[in-house]
Amino acid sequence: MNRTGRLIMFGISAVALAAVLVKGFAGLPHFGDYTGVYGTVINGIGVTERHATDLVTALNFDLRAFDTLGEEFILFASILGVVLILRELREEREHPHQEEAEEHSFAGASAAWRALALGLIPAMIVLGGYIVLHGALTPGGGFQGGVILAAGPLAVFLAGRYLRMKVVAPQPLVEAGESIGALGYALIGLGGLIFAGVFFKNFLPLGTPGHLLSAGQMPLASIAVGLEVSGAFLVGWTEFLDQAMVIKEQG
Amino acid sequence: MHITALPFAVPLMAAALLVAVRHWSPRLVNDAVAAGVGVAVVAMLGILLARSIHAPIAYWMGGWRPSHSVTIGISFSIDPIGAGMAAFCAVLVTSALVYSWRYFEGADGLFHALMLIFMAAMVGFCLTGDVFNLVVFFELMGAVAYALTAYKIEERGPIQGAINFAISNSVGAYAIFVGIGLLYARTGALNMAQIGAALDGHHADALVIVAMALIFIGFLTKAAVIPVHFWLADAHAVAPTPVCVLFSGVMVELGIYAIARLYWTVFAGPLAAHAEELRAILIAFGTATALWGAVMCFAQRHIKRLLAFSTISHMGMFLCGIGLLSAHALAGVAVYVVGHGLTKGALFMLCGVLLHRFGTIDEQDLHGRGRILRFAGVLFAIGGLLLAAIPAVTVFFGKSLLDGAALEGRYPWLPAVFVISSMFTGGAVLRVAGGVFAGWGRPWAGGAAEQVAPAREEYDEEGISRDRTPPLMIIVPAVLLAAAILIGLIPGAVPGIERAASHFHDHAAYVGWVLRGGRPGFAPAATTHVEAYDYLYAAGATIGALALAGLALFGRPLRRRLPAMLLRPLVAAVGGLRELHSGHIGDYIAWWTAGAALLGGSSLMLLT
Amino acid sequence: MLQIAALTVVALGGLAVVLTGDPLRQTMVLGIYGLGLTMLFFVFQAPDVALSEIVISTVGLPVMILLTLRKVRQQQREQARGKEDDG
Amino acid sequence: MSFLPFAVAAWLFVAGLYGVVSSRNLIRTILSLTVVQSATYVLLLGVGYRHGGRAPIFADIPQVSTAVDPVVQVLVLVDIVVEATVTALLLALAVQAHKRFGSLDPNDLRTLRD
Repeated sequence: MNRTGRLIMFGISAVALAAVLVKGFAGLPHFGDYTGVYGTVINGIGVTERHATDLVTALNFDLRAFDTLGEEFILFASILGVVLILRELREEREHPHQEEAEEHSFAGASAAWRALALGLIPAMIVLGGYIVLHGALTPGGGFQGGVILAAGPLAVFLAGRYLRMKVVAPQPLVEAGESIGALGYALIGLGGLIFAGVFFKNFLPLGTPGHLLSAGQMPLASIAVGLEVSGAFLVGWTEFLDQAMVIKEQG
Repeated sequence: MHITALPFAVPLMAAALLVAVRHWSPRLVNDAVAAGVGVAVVAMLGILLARSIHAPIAYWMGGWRPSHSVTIGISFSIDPIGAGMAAFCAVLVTSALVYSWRYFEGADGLFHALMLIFMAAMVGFCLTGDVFNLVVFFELMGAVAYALTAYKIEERGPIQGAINFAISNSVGAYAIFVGIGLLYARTGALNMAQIGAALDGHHADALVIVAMALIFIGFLTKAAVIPVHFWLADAHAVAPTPVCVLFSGVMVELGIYAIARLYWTVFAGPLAAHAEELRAILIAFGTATALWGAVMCFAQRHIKRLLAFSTISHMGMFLCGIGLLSAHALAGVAVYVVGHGLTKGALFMLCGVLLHRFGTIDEQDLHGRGRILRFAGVLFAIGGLLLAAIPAVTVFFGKSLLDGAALEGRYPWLPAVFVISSMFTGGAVLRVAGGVFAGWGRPWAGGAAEQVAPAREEYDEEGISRDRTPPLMIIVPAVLLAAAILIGLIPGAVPGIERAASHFHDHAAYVGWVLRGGRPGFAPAATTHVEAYDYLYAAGATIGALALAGLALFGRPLRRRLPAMLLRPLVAAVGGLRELHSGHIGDYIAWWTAGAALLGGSSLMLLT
Repeated sequence: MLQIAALTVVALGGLAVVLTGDPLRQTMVLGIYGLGLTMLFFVFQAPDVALSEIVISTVGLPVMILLTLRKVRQQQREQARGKEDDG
Repeated sequence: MSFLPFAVAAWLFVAGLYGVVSSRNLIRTILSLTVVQSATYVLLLGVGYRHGGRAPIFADIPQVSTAVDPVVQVLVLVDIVVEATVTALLLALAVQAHKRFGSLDPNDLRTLRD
């Protein structure tokens, strides 16, 4: 179909789909008067049974931990897909133009900019670590903290030294870290099966709510997911950086 | 120590391990680990299947049992149909891994890890009892499938096929997310049994119907039903052969399985009053798909695309079977899915042999060159006959159950649709067998000229010696075809599936054994026997298929004498139909919106 | 009141993302749209979700999109240079 | 006000689809796909909201105070991860598409057609 035919057909069916959606949404309870029962039950037992104060992370890592296992492996498989799709072929050579990649200068990349970027790195590592570790207590968790942790080495690239970033986060090591994180999370589930009889059942002491080492397996799961997510995003970014900065088509 | 969660967890952990050591592990280790894990999963699922036949298993993850009838955790609700489907997925993945033992440049471990994650996703999809978990595995399957489709990045086709596949299925997944949001708002539950129990008392209002329409259009996108099927032919034509085996063999069928599971656990209660209208809607979509797929199948010259359209046609038949909303039809679909999956998997593997030996999959290029692969040719012809449902084969038993259920369900014309689509799809495969492997008649001049380019492998990655086909690439399809023939003949198999289907069909018992546990009281299942007219339909389909193949190969003089007045509108119609498959992702999503609006609108109008 | 404001910002932001023509400008608009979504999640009392949305839509995706655009522009320059040599 | 979030969700869903259908550049298609997905966030969070409810974090507030539904937030969290990963995969495909086809316009992706 040519473009106009496509837009006409889409126009008609979009209006019809919008009407169907609105008719369906009309049956929803009014915004704000939540009649659900699942949420209230969770709010009730979350702190008492698992000593976790951030119930979203409690749900994420313990009550519905099986969803998170699927979610982690969606991230893991997608990053494997990115590596598979952007892998180099025989006709492409990775020849970093030593001078270009080393000191590529952004518009206005001055020494001040580089100092600021390098200054950011420790702050990001500490913030990411905090969010990962305090997943079960305050908002945040393995995933959010993991991305911030991955942003640390990325700041090295912002500071203008891409090749130095590859030293800080070498590809095979990061990839191994990512898969160990994913494996770690699955092993927590297996640990539940071995020690507590049921897959993903909590087998660690609960500790007192509000303390760092509380809520049983949640801190451990948070660390595993944080490791995997930071590894995954680093691998993903490095793949795209390789394509943009380094790989040149031979032909 | 319950092994219920292991068939899902073990492949994931093996995949993570494979990637962790992929830079240092030799090729043979990857192959051995992947195939070993596959066999282990098949064994575990066999045990689960045996246990679930004895009594269905409700396994609550994390030990979170439902407390005062509110489900907190996620459950694996395993009944014989679910466990059987999961075992079937594992068998196909293992056979695909064994088939690609040395044939495949494994991209150092990535391919094997993705295949293991693919198996885990499909096994989880079949066993889970939680509707959100279903979508998570739907996305996991999707993510792995997009990456595997674009495996041969040095050619143009795989990139376009993967993009169309990814965008179409993602939009479908978002529709399911919206549907789940609506169901959660109404029932406050995510477990299928609890949603069903909450909806049972009430009449289906607009919200439930729109939620059903959105969830069904999402799964119909995965099951490649008209008008959201366009992505399938592109993805199948370019994916590497072991991956095609899984796409056509079982991944597409999981869409139909999900619709059946959701209807009988969630929507059977509220929609009981309007079952008749829902039956009409589903059968309308199914018949259109069966006929559209069959006609397109016969008009292809790219053999993998031909098999892809044959899968679409069979998806239409399966949807008609589910649409009949009866236990017998469900049993027929279950048997038919097993027979079709094995046959289609074997046919794709034989395509892999052709592609590996000659570097092209275009029917006209290969005309007569397949003679040296005599055994593969015989297998291909057997596959074609199996698709045409010759009597006393698994596919035949499935079709006879379907025909019986169609007559019961006051749809007497439905068996005719089944016969036509089997005739066309079987005929097309037999035409390829005759033309390519035996060199009969003239090369098939049909099909679009633009199709030749993607059929030829532009870039020879492996560069390994192409004059000898590794033996495994012939043995595995032979084993699959033998299984496709024998499963129907095993005495206890088909009646067992019928009993399992009637248990699957029983809504109240499902809610009972999932939420409250304990042994369900199932109604006794009446098993049918094959009637005379089943043989009639099967014979008709087979003879028709052979006639069509003969007409295509030898019928050039006969075609010239046909009155031009009859032939021109037919050719124009097929041409117009083919024009719609434009490969442009904007078209596909426009058709998707039209399909969603059509299903939503018709359900709203008919079911309230 | 705050919810109405956040919802209108998100609705207009979505339209702006869809209507912007040039991919580079669209990436910027997507970043702003991500901020709008973060505000909406914050107003809907969902801090975890707001945190992950802001992390993804300001750091996660734009890095990849901008690098893709840079690679695409590089290839266009090479193709143009390739045509000049042949032409 | 009681229907606005759901109206915005339907609006984003259809606007995103328009972006996908009408785009002439693969990257615009991918970004419009994220708009379609954000419709599910708005709907899910709108469903789980409770008037006067607080965030389900009981670090500092007593546990009995009314809180918003945490389950919906977990669903949106998983949704956001899915969006990030599928977009990364599609961007990688877009890079390869430009390398193989020389352009990002879906009209030029013409190898597979019937």
